[in-house]
Amino acid sequence: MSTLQTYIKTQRESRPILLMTHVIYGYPTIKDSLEIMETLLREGTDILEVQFPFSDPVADGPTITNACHVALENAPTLRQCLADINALATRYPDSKVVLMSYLNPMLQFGFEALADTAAPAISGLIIPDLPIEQASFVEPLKAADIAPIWLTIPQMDSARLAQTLSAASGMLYCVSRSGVTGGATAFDAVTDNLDTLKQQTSVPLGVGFGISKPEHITALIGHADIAIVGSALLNAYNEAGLTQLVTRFKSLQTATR
Amino acid sequence: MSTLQTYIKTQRESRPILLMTHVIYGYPTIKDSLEIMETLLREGTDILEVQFPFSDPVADGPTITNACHVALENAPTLRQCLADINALATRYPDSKVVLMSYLNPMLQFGFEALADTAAPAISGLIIPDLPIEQASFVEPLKAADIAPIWLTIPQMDSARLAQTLSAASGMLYCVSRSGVTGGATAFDAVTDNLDTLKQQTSVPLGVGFGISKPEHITALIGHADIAIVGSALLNAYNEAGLTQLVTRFKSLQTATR
Amino acid sequence: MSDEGRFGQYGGSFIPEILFNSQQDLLSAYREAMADPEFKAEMLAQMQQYSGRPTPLTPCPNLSQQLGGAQIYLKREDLNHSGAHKMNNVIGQGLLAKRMGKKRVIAETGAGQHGVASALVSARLGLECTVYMGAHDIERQYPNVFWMKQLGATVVPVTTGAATLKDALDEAMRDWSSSFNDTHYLIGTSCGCAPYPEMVAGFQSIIGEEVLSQAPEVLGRQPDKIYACVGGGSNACGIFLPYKGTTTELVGVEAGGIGDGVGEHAMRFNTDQARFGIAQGYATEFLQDEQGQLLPTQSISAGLDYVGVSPILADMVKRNELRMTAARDEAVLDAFKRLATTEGIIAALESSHAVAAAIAEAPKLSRDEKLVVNLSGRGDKDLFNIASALKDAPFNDFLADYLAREKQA
Amino acid sequence: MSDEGRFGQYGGSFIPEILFNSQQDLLSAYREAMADPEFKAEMLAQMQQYSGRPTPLTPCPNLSQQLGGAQIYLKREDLNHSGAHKMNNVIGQGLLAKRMGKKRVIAETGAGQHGVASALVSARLGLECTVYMGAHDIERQYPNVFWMKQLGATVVPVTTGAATLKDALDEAMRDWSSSFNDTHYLIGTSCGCAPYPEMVAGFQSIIGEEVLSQAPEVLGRQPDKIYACVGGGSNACGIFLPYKGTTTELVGVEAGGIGDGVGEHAMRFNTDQARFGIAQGYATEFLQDEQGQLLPTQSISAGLDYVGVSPILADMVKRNELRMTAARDEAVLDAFKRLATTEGIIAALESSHAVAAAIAEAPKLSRDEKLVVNLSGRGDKDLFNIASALKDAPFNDFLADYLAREKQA
Ligand SMILES: Cc1ncc(COP(=O)(O)O)c(C=O)c1O
Ligand SMILES: Cc1ncc(COP(=O)(O)O)c(C=O)c1O
Repeated sequence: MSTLQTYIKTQRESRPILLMTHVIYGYPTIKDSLEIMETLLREGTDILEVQFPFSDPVADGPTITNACHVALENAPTLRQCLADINALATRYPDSKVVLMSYLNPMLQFGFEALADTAAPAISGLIIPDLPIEQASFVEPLKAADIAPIWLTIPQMDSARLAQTLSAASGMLYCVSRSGVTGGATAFDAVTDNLDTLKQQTSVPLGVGFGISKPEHITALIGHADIAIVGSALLNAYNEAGLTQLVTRFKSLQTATR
Repeated sequence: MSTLQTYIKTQRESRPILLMTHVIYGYPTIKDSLEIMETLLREGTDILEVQFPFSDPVADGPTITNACHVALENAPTLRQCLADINALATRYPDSKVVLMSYLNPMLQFGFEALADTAAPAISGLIIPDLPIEQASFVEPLKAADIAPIWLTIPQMDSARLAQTLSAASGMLYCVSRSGVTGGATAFDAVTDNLDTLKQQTSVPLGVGFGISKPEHITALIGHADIAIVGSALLNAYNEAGLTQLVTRFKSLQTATR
Repeated sequence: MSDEGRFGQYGGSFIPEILFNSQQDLLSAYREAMADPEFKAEMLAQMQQYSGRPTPLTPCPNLSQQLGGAQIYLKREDLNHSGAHKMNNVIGQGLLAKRMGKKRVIAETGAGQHGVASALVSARLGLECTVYMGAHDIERQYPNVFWMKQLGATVVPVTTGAATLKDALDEAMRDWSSSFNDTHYLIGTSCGCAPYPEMVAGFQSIIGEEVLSQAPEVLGRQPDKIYACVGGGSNACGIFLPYKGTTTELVGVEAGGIGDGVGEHAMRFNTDQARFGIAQGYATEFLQDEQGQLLPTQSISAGLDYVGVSPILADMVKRNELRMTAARDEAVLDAFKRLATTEGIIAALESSHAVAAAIAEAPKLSRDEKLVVNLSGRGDKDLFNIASALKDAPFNDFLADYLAREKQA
Repeated sequence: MSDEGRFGQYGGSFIPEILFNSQQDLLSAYREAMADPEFKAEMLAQMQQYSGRPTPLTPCPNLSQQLGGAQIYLKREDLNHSGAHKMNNVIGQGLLAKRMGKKRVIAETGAGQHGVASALVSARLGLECTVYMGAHDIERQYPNVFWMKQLGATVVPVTTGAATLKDALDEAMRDWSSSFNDTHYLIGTSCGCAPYPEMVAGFQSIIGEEVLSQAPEVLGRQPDKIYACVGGGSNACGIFLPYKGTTTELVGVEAGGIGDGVGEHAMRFNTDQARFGIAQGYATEFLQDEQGQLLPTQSISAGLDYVGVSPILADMVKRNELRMTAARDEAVLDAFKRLATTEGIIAALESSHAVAAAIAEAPKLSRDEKLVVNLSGRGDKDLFNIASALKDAPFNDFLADYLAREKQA
């Protein structure tokens, strides 16, 4: 079992659900983004999802897309990003960090190099434009105990779902609805689907897309293992900076205790 | 023989060449144009050519065309034009007046009506867009002793020339070169052509297009019967008014004495 | 046409004597060329290889269904090279000019469509090209002037009169009076002295001939009615003439402008402001005042904004072979929008007159009836006019921004 | 294409999981449609009746003679309805969308050509149409936006990133991620996830198929070389693919822009700024920095200003089936002017790249050789760009006068 999966299973023994929070490396500056990450780790986020920005983030909505473009003006490099995360992660051993990006920046860096550089700070990798057929791309990560985090969607046909589940380790990223990040979601409709999924796999289920209130998280308890919060925290930060982000984080966190 | 032709023949007995001068009815105003006409008659122009303006004077160059458009803004009517000429002509019985216009204004007025109204003040009519084949249009004028003045050009083929000469009465309007009114002409080249023409007809020859200096007229003596001056006087008028027109007229007139 | 180029009481040749020889040369050259299978073959080859003929006949199922009456089809002259039927004529006359050994052509143009077409074909055939265009028209239609310049043509602004098409025509004729030795006057519509009306109509007749042969396949039979807008009348002659004497009703559509008053429209029929006249080289129905002065005209489409009309059409009207109607600016804009949104075709404002008439009449006809509308040109050229008519504010912002950038550069 | 939509190492499908089902539906719908003779017949009928195909093959005797080398012929895609080859593709995909029961299409557009083509075909087929366009592109290419609006399409400004084509593409994909149930994503070039590259190239192959059948008559035989400009690569695929495996040399022409520096051009070949990458749904040669971020591009022609390229072409280059070259802005303007003045054809600036390459190479070839250049579109649309590039002062005066009149009205 991957370190990530073990971590989630262990945490879940004492907690109804975990919280995974999303930060964009380099937004609004590299320094600021590291400060946001550290704050979230300090406040006890279970899993920190660091997005390495890409120029063409097709699976992201306007908030994250715009932030990525701002981040890119600070010329982030993946090497420095990994080094920065490494420095940070060692200071917060109680949390886990997963990397999220698009295929091309990873490809250009090389998955072998990524395996070498990202471990042990990084324990999982999300690439929304990498389909399951192309799983061989992330093969090199296994040896470094970096779990590829595959996405599932409600409408997935059974063969494809089976293929995804058999490749899954660490956690699954269950997309709650169609569309990109940042919109609203009807959570009730989601839970049925999660329950079916839970019967088919022991890999922990993370649910993303549209979680912005404690009620959303409460609704997921018993159905999912991890609530993933992305745009909501970014919006809070954009509205009134780090303080607002912390307030929002804390209010979400109470729903996970 | 038409009155016009008789007049020319008679005058020519004592003069090497006659002068025909051109005025646009209504330019710059109707009153002014009548004043110009009267001045020229008083100064002894042999033939006064009055152009009734038409909106689309395709045979005229820029100076006359522009003047016609100005004249049209004064809303001239052919009926009034003929009445005005009539009033004027009776006071200057030593000169002859010919009318020049385009086909359409004449057509709309009607050639029967024209015959009734124009005689006896008008003794000739020039219509540059009426081809010889269409001579029947001007048939009604004959009875009123208004001579249709046909145009000849240097390149006219013999059959067409013969047709024109046989229809001619009053005078012929010999176009000295290609192009429209108002440009420059090489007069030497013209005289040969006039001499050939003279051998074929007893109808007096008028030469137009490009006469602006006494030398031009002198060069025509012995070859033509009438020197026709159009744009040159108009230009003089446009430069410095009636005085300048009179000066220009007088200098041209000396060449005809 | 009679030997003198007469069509009933209309047509003929009323030009300054100086042009007589050139006109006669042209007449015989045209007759010779049309009797020469090689000339015709070359003309067809250019029409095909250069201009993309045949143009299709497009069914308009959505528009027809929406109107709930007759079935509408479009003859797509907008797909010609240069975007209008004007190309057919300039190919014909351009080749004729070369055959006559001319080195240069002159053309008059109103909105600039015929000017651009003339400049195109002159470049193609290696002829010099001078285009006369009213100074006023140049100001308003500069994009076409720009293209003419790019094509190597000389554009001469005409400042006489109202400085529009009629004056440009006069000025071109003046040029021709002194340049006929090496110059062909390439008239853009089936007006002017003989043989122009017949010749232009002849070159344009490819339109109707194609419809004749396409209709059985596309419509299942020949159309009940054919609509064409009428400026000078060349696209109308082109599609109508091959249908003369058939049972197909022919309908010409004039520019109704903004009203029926003097100077508010360009209708040469169904108004007492027009009557028989002779000017600009030929006899036809002219809009004119009591003195026989030609009247100003007005239309949302520059190409229909003309004071005379083809003598061929005037004669057909007299003989009841052709029905004339008109469409006002407002109905024209509606038709433009309707065709765009229902069939995805951006028609020239000229052509939109014909569409407007079909839209007005189709609902009263049965679903079995079939109408062909001659879509004489495309509407891209009308960008400025349409944006202005629709008061499109972002377009003005775009222009202002463009100008600001240009000033900086 | 392999089953996965691979062309060698290029192509494939790298899209968010949420789009997987729609992509699979599209794939099978496309395969089914192409196996259905009725679909193909309807497609050909629209291409003919609506868009005016076949487009001609035009000999360029003057240009060829002036260059003194190979004989040049043009495949006239500019004569398509909408003025470019883009129409072939939107007809195909539009009909496919209807067949799949979709009510709406979305499209991305750069200069707006594909947007207009999509809006046209949507109006024609009764589909709703939303076009994503970079806010920056909208500002600079507003006339096309104006036409899209007239056609009833909704134009959505994209403000993310550089607010140009690449970003519009991303945004369209985002829309599709939530709208796929009733919406077809109508990609405008042979890029993107499978089956788009194959599908668009397939719909465009009518171009090369026509050349194959026209060449014997017009050229006397098949051409020695074919030139096509390469933006996304659809017009190039369209004319090249039917010639794969023949002795005809295929030459792609990229936008050389103003220089070889980063961001100064849009060359995805013959530069070390481009290499294998995977983005926007597919694998190809992308202009990218060391971090794998896609690079900005630049070209006088908006249609070639794209960071990726058809995987089909990338693979052909790898296999030496296709030679890639480039033309810089300056040479492109020269080629534009030369074609206009020698042959009377106003080419799109995109297409002028292909013309520029042929002009550069023809003089070195013998008079017996024959080149076909794919004239992908017409240049009317480039009025503002060309007037700006040529610093035509009267055009600016015209605009200023127009604006002054509008303000008064
Ligand atoms: C598209 C279009 N249609 C029609 C016309 C009117 O001319 P005609 O009546 O000769 O066909 C014009 C003239 O410019 C035109 O551009
Ligand atoms: C006329 C024209 N040619 C070429 C292109 C480039 O596209 P592609 O490479 O897909 O043919 C465009 C794109 O807008 C275009 O408008």
